[in-house]
Amino acid sequence: MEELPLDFEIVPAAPEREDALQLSLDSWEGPLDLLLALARGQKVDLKQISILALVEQYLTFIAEARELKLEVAADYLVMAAWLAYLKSALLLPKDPLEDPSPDELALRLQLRLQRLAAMRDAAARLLARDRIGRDVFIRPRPEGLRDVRVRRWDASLYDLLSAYGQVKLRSEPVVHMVSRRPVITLDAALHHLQRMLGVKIDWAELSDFLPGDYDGPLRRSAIASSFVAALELARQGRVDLKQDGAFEPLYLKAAQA
Amino acid sequence: MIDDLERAIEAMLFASDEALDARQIAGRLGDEMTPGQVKAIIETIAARHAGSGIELVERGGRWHFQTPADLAHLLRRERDDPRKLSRAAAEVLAIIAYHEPVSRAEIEAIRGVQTSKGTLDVLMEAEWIAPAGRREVPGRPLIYKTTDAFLQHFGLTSRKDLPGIEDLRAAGLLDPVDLAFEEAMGELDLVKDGEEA
Amino acid sequence: MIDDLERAIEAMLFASDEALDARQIAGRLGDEMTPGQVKAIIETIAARHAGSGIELVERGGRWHFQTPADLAHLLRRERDDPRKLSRAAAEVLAIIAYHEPVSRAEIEAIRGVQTSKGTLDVLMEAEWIAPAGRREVPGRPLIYKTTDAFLQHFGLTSRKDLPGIEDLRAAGLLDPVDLAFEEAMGELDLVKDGEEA
Repeated sequence: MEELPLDFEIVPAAPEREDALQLSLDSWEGPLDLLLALARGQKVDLKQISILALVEQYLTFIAEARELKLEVAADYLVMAAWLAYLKSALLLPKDPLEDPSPDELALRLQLRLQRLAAMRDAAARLLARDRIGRDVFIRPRPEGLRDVRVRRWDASLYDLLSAYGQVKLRSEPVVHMVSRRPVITLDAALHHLQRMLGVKIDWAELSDFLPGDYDGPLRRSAIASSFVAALELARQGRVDLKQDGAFEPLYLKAAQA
Repeated sequence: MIDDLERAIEAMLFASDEALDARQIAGRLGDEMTPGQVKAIIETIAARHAGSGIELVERGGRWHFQTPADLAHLLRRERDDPRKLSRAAAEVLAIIAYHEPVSRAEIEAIRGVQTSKGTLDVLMEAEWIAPAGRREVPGRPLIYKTTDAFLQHFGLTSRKDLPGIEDLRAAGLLDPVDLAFEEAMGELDLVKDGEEA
Repeated sequence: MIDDLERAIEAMLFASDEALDARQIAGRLGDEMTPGQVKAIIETIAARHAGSGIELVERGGRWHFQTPADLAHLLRRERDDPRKLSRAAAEVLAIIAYHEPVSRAEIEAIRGVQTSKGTLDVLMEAEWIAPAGRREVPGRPLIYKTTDAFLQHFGLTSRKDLPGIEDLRAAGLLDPVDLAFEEAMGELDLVKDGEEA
């Protein structure tokens, strides 16, 4: 493939001479990368590459690196072991029962190298494109398109008035008002009792003099008012009262003139 | 066909993060150009863009590209963001409306709770209240009143349209039924006020 | 005389701090414009600027103004230092762009080496790649794709513009090794069958 400018570190060429070994293994992105660099050194299309020659190169390279006491990472050694196996398998008479066959393993390795090479070239061509900030330029400080959010407060008259109502309610002193309950007043009882005394001659129970025919609380109010009225009339000397004992019925009749 | 020098100057003006004068441009071109020659080219560029959506304008001898002022509305779009007025703000607004002009201390005395500055700010932002001078008492506190915008928003002709206390009572707005609930809400508002402040 | 709509669209594209697509522009104009109509006008604007010092370019369906590449030498300055990519990052980016969407394991299968977390981070930080969901295989690995910002930065109209992508696809070099292997073996088998017959 066509050589393209790279803006990253150039891939080291295959080590054809001793001094190439000065390179540290850090220059490669793993064993596959090193294999690709060596393969490119064969200067033929990856499709025509001799896998056997490539294996030889790799094994030699690793061996020399170790002689020079370079750190050789484990994955490079694993690859070396696998390639050593592949080499012997390729060199031995073919065993038709062996699966996968060494030829198939070699083909897979070749396919992998082709794919890595394709992506390596693609990366170089990508980085060589007209890039923003290097080859083409955009406006450094555009005004920008802005969406300005304008807050709009919302409240109804009801919200306002009910809020005020609650403020008033909170701030006014709390007044307890007892609602007006229906009662029989003392005046009414007095009036009624005087009228009844003119009719009844003999002793009669207080309950016979109650105004109206009430039940419940109103009857109790009538009893209380009539009792107080009876006491008042007795004080004026207009009625006689008698009771046989505590909590016994109260009797009354008009006083004898 | 636009000539190379014109293209180059146009691109420089476009890509520069500050306005450029003719001397700076001549310097960058590195040719034997006088600022006068550069200026002539700049004017050609400006004329080419005249009436388009991009303008080349001069400010104090420096040139830069910008968008025409009459298109500003397209570049800065305003959007409504409706917000419901908080309970606390509604109370403060009502107090100002019923008692105006009124100071913050007076509002607090009526509400019986502290009022954050943020609440008054919200009402001013809504343009429903405005400062109405200062109370001539020690400390000369600011006093507030409602605005015409307030009357408009709430559909009132004047402040006299606001119902009296008896009307509120008749309408059930002074009903204590919700008191406990409202008090609970009032506390929530207080918490919010605190957060706003 | 440039018409108002054309001016408006030109100003928007010029003022925007990101590339705009036809839909965004139609939305902002608020008129009854279809993206198709907007596109036609954008193309008129692009044609008007062609050959000048400012070009309107399409990247992934979005448009922005930029300077022509041939003027880079005049505009490039010391401070302009585009993100320097490590070789690993450049390779990972290319693999994602040409194979997307692709998982980390698939990237590693091609490179034959583990990808450090930092490499993907650098590309994500540049906003050139983004997660694109998960592959529905055991382990549900995250998969990655390139972004519009990637197309913009590298001056690609669309992914079809990736250099050599059609040739790579035709050569089967974007297929996984397993698939390519099956095909290669299939061809060998065919040849063998032919020999046997």
